[in-house]
Amino acid sequence: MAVAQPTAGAVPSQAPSRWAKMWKSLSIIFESRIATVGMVLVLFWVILGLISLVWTPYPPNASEFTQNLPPNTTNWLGTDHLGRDILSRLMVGTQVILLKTRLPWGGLVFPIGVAIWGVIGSVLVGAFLGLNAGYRGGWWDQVTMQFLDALIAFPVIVLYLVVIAALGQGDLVVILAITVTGAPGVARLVRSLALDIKTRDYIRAAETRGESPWYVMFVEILPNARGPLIVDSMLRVGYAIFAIGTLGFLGIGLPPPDPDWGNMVNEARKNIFSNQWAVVWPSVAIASLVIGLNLFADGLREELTRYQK
Amino acid sequence: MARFIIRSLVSTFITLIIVSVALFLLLEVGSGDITVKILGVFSTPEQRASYRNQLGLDDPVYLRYIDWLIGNEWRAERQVGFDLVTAPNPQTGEDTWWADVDGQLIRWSLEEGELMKLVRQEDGSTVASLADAVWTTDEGGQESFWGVDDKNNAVKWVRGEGAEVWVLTKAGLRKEGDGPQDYIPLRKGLIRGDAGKSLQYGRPVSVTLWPRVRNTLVLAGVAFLVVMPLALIFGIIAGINEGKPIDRFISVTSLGATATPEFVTGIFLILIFGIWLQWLPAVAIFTSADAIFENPALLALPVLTLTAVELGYVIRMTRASMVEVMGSPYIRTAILKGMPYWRVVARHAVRNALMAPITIIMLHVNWLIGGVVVVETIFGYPGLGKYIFDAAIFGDVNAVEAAAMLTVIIAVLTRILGDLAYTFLNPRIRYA
Amino acid sequence: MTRTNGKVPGGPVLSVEDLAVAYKIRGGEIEAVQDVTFDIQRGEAHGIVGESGCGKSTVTWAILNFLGANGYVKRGGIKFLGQELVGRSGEELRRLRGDQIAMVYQDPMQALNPSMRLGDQMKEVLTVHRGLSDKEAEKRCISMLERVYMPDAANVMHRFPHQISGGQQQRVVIAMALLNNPALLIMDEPTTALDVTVEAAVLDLIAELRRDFDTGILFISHNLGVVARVCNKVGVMYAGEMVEVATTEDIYKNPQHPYTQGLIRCVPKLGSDKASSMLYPIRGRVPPPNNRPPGCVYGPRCDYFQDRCREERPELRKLPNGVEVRCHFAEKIDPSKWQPSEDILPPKVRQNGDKEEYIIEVKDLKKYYEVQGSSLKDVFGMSEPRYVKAVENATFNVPKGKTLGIVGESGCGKSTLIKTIIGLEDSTSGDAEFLGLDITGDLTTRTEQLIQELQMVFQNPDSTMNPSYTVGQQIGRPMLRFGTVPKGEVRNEVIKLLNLMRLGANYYDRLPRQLSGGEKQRVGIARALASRPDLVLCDEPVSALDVSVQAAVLNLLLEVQAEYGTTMIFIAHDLSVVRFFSDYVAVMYLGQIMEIGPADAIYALPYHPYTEALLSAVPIPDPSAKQKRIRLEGTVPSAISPPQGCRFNTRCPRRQLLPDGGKICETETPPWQEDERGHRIFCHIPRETLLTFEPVIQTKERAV
Amino acid sequence: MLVKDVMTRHPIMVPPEMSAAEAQHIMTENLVRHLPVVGDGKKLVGLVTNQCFAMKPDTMISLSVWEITRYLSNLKVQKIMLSVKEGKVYTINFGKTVEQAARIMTEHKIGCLPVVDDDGVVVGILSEIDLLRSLQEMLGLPTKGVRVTMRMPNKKGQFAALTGALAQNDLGVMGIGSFPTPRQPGYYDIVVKIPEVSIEQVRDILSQVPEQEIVDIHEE
Repeated sequence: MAVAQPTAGAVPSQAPSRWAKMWKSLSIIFESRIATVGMVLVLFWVILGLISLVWTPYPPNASEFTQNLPPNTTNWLGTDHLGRDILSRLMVGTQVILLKTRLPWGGLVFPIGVAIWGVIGSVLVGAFLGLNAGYRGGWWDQVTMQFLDALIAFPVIVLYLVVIAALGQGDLVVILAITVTGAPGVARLVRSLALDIKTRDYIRAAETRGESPWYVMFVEILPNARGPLIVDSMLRVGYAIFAIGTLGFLGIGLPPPDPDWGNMVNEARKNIFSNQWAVVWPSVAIASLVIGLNLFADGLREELTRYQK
Repeated sequence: MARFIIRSLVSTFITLIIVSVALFLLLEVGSGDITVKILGVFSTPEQRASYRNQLGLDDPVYLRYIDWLIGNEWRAERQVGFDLVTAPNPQTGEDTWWADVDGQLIRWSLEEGELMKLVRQEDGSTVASLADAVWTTDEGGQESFWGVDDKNNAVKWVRGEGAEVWVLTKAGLRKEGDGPQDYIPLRKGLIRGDAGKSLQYGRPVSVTLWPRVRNTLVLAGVAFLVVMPLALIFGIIAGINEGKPIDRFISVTSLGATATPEFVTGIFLILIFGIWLQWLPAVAIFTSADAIFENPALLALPVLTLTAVELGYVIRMTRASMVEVMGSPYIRTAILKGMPYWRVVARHAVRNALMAPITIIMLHVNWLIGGVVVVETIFGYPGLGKYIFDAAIFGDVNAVEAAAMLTVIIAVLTRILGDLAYTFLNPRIRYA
Repeated sequence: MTRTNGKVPGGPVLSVEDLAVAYKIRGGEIEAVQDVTFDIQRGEAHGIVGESGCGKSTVTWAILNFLGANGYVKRGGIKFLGQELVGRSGEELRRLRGDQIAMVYQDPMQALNPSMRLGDQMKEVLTVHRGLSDKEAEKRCISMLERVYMPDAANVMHRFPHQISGGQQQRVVIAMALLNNPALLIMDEPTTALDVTVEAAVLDLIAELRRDFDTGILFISHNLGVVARVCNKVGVMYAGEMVEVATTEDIYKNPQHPYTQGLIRCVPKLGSDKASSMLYPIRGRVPPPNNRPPGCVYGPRCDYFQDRCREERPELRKLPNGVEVRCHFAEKIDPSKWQPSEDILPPKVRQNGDKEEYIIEVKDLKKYYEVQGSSLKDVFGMSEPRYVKAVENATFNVPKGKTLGIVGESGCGKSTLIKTIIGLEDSTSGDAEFLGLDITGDLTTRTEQLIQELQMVFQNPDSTMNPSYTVGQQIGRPMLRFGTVPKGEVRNEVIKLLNLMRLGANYYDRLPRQLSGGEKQRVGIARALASRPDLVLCDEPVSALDVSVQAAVLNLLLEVQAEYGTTMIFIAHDLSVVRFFSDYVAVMYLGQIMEIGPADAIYALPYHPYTEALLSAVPIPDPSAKQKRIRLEGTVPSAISPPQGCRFNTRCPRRQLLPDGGKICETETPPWQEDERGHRIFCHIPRETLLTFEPVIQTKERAV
Repeated sequence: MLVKDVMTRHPIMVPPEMSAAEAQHIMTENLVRHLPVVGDGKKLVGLVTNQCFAMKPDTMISLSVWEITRYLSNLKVQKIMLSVKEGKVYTINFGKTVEQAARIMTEHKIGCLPVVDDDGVVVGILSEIDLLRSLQEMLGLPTKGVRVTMRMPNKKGQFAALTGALAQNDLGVMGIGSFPTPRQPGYYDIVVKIPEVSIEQVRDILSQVPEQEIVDIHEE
């Protein structure tokens, strides 16, 4: 193979445009029916949430209607026990989860929802711990893993309860709770990936160049862990929504005034004999969003591993 | 193998220590002044201070942690000078503390400046008499006496200087004279089964906790028994039919089941079986802690809810593992050796395929406990989960600590079980 | 009982005719194998050689009808003992598999069930197919294990796969395959995962069993030497087609197809060196199955390419001399008149003067690792610390601009040695100096300057490059880091290096996944050269590459050395490659250098007994060569408690030459026997005695 | 010479469920005249020979042309084979001698013997052809040399005299056979194949052997 010039046509000579590249990497999603269904479910709620930022059928917190109405032409999904429009409340409920975070200082609002910030937090913390444990090994590994083991030993809900009992309710507290509960899992994942990647020759090459451990960890290892990490993060957003819903249902989730799906279920549950619709809709909302994210992540993972083969 | 097990045990031990410290700090220190919770927001600072003294909250944190974990009668014994022992209260059966003076169980009380000696009789009653001259004099000339009072504290009385203390009785706070100067609230510590008094119920945590634990074990046990065989069977079926319609169906269904929060599943089950079909009671009323034994039908919906969530999870684990094993070279070898398909699956694949799920399932137990909290709350089931939740909401520090520690211990023990099972199943470790 | 090639009563054991196997993929299908035809007679070993991805394994899976969910036999037939296999029911096939057709796999560790005892895995072949009782099956298995020379056979039955060595695992797999006396044995690279001395023993065993059982063997391998040793007929596959089928003699002595000729020119002969001979790589690369050229698949890489080759696909046809070949012009091609085409430039080999200036000097270097035991005592740290003595008293010097080759089997410490030199590990004791600077410490103790001067080329092309960054970024990184090149000129400099590696500037923005194995390895070399090092350590840089690519990369390394005067330390397990590439060679065994000296001295008398055994184990791609047969007994001892005295004494076949059966070897460390050229042998046997041995390999051209 | 050295290993075998037509096809295509029929684990259950395909005349007469076709296409190997159960197949163990095998074959006038191991598993087949090939090899056929037949009285020491004469002249033997001289009792003919030597040389040497005569000598 002394002539390495590739034969014409074997490799496209001009680089494809950025959009074409992006489209190509996105198209992998549509290869999987499962991932497509998942994405549609998620997008449905994201769009609904975006719409609710500018418009809802009725104000979400106003008791303007007869109580416990079944679905009808004015209130498409019916009303709750206080006569509020369920559709409007559902729509606004998306915001806190996916689109905005309310800061405790003077009603400030920050973009991107609690669930996503929580996952970002746990990925940051987890990746840091996992990389150090996996790459450095030895004492770093022992101590980190011991600490994480202890954290994992806590039942998640107990951890939430403890954090919330100690710090009170609030969007930031929920983010913190999600971070704390999610970080050990991310750290374990990143550690195992790092343990694998660090045996590769290109890591040896970086070491023989005398690169610092931080460079090796964050520049050489981390980018190669991104595939599984992205899939895992997607699953984690699902679990975070799951957890927020559960906390809301237990009455210790996101604080008012914005409607919270879990809390909606909890309140409607008390009137379950008179009005089943009010309990069905928010339940369906949470389940569909979480399932959507799971399907999406699952399909994506399947396609990614098939791609590797 | 010995190395592996010992490692796992040592690691577990360290884990438990870390957890207990973290839990203690978070709750005792993080949740602020618990006397406010007990005495109410209208109590005066003076009352709270007195009460803090009685609870021993003024001690340094490390001392309180040790008291909480392993008890403190050894510390009190040094002051009192006698062995301190417990004996049951004939009425309630709860343990009470006594000083063992030459075989006699004795407590003391200070009444109008005079130290009285209360000697415990065989039947549990006490006979009061004037105590002997036991005051000791320190350098400052102050005469004091360390003894056990009738509220299970080791206390220090100072002669002639009865302190004014606020005592919490059923009727409320009452001011008493002749009180002790210093308190060591006697306890055996968590590892000896004494988690202190529940602030919510006023009774020892251990007494209120055990029936709840039992109920939860029944719930989780039944769910476990239902889940495991079903999940393994479905997981294996899906795994050996990878990509076929039956696999798609099992996979997507189980994904849906795990991804749906327990409270949603629970609500739907109530709607379907309780309200629309009316086969089962929609809202279970547990009249007593023993209700589940009297009416097992009450168990159906909680078990079903837990099962739905766990089933999906275990199926997915088993399936993934099975798929991996079925694609491995040694399965290829077995097939190309001409082994019948069922034999390949049963003898070659299943054992290897179960190794991974068993450890993961065991790690998953604390997730299960999370589910238990929700399920018990939905159905009002008197179990450990609801206990923790109620205690956390009330701020019942002792109860939360004990219950949380218990869940952690359960989680950790199951993990060790998982490790052992893995060690047993995997000859590479067993014969390393 | 020799039989002619005509129709034999009873017919062939296996007859594959015009086989085409296709895999369904998204939006179509790929024909992995096209029109493959060959026969295997009773007791015949039929080899199939070819580079990776040419469809060798697919043929075996097709025979066993184990093509996975998306593969199927598209055309043609496979007859086993006269009966068609394609289209048989699953149950019929199951009865044949393991009974009349058995298989041996590449990686025995993977092929055995890790959680079942070896005995159970063997016995079920008999209990299922024959319905034997467990006891009877056990007896048969033990005798079969003894038949394949498994030490302590009865005991092995109760062990798990991980408890025996790789060579023993392969013996178990072979024994398992032979239990039912199959008519056909398929072996897919059965010795590729094994060390050369173990490989030699397993190949001996295969040859012996073939004679005794009269079993037809289909032997798949990429290694021409291995095939030459085992097979009497060979088929050469290229891009899914059988391009030549002939007797082993004919294939090696008189190859007809240009591809076969090219393959043979790619492989260094044992004993040839870079000064006296050359390797000629085949240009281009194997086309992927979905992008095969029309006409002759080999056309684009062929030196005799003509218009007819583009238009008309050649058929496999039989020449008068009995060789079957798929080439239009087979009769007209005379390999002896072959001239390398102009684009294959022979590398310049620099002949340095006699000025011997050492760039690196190592003396008594030791590397021990502490190990943790598994007993209770160890867990609590109460027992004596134990050490793996990975490298023991390594002493050598490398002159500037020269190459030191290090050979040895896996676990001999050669990798540890270069890891210590480059600073990935620190050394336990001893001296090591690079240009007068101390290099006994690890990288953290070294200056930037020093780090820059020592660089490394790695083994595995798939992991040598970071998949997340482009070629340009990765080659440019050392330049930026060491500041050897001003920032603005990095791109130009990288492109210069790429050109030196015979890669175009358009490779700058490519990602590793767009490159072939050989290209990745070149980029790896370019990256190592980017900081302008004086010493490059090469850790098996070509062992994972196909032979045609291997030749190109070796030539490239030679060229680099000529261009920059770089000194190299070159590790490999392939003795021919090391001989070809190195000026000096060190032979290592169990952490100890056994013999070191100028390359030609190592491969000629006198040998160290271990070198002698190694050389006699090397598979040579020349069926007419006579090779002395020396096989080592037992397995390599643990490096935790290596044998006292000479580390090789437990397995040394020449010990008996010493008085007292070599008692001295167990008690005293051997002396270094050195001659005037610096050839040192670490052995008690006097040099004079060693000189009296016969040469290991005798070919018509030269004796080694 | 044992059966296992002479037999053809890994013979083509067929299952009893195979159709007779396919079996016949296999036999013609692979030029074999006998097919061992095996069940699970290569256990012998029967033998198919060419005669098995010959239809009994009365069966043939009773069927119309169309029925014959159907009859034949449905015919299974197990229907036509010689069955082991019915004792119609003679077999031989692989450890027996060639003479024993030849004896069974001549005694029963059969052309082939399936060779089985101790469990009745088929390990090979022994046909007339195999025996004839072994005869060739016994007499050293494929190699070139001088083939000489010596007639000697049936007395002790005669064979030693022959081999001694050869050994003295540094000649080796690569094929040997002996049989009683036909129509001349008390004498034996011994055939010896000697490589790398000329006829004259052999004649010179062997004519010196007392009491023996060269019956036939030629180069092969």
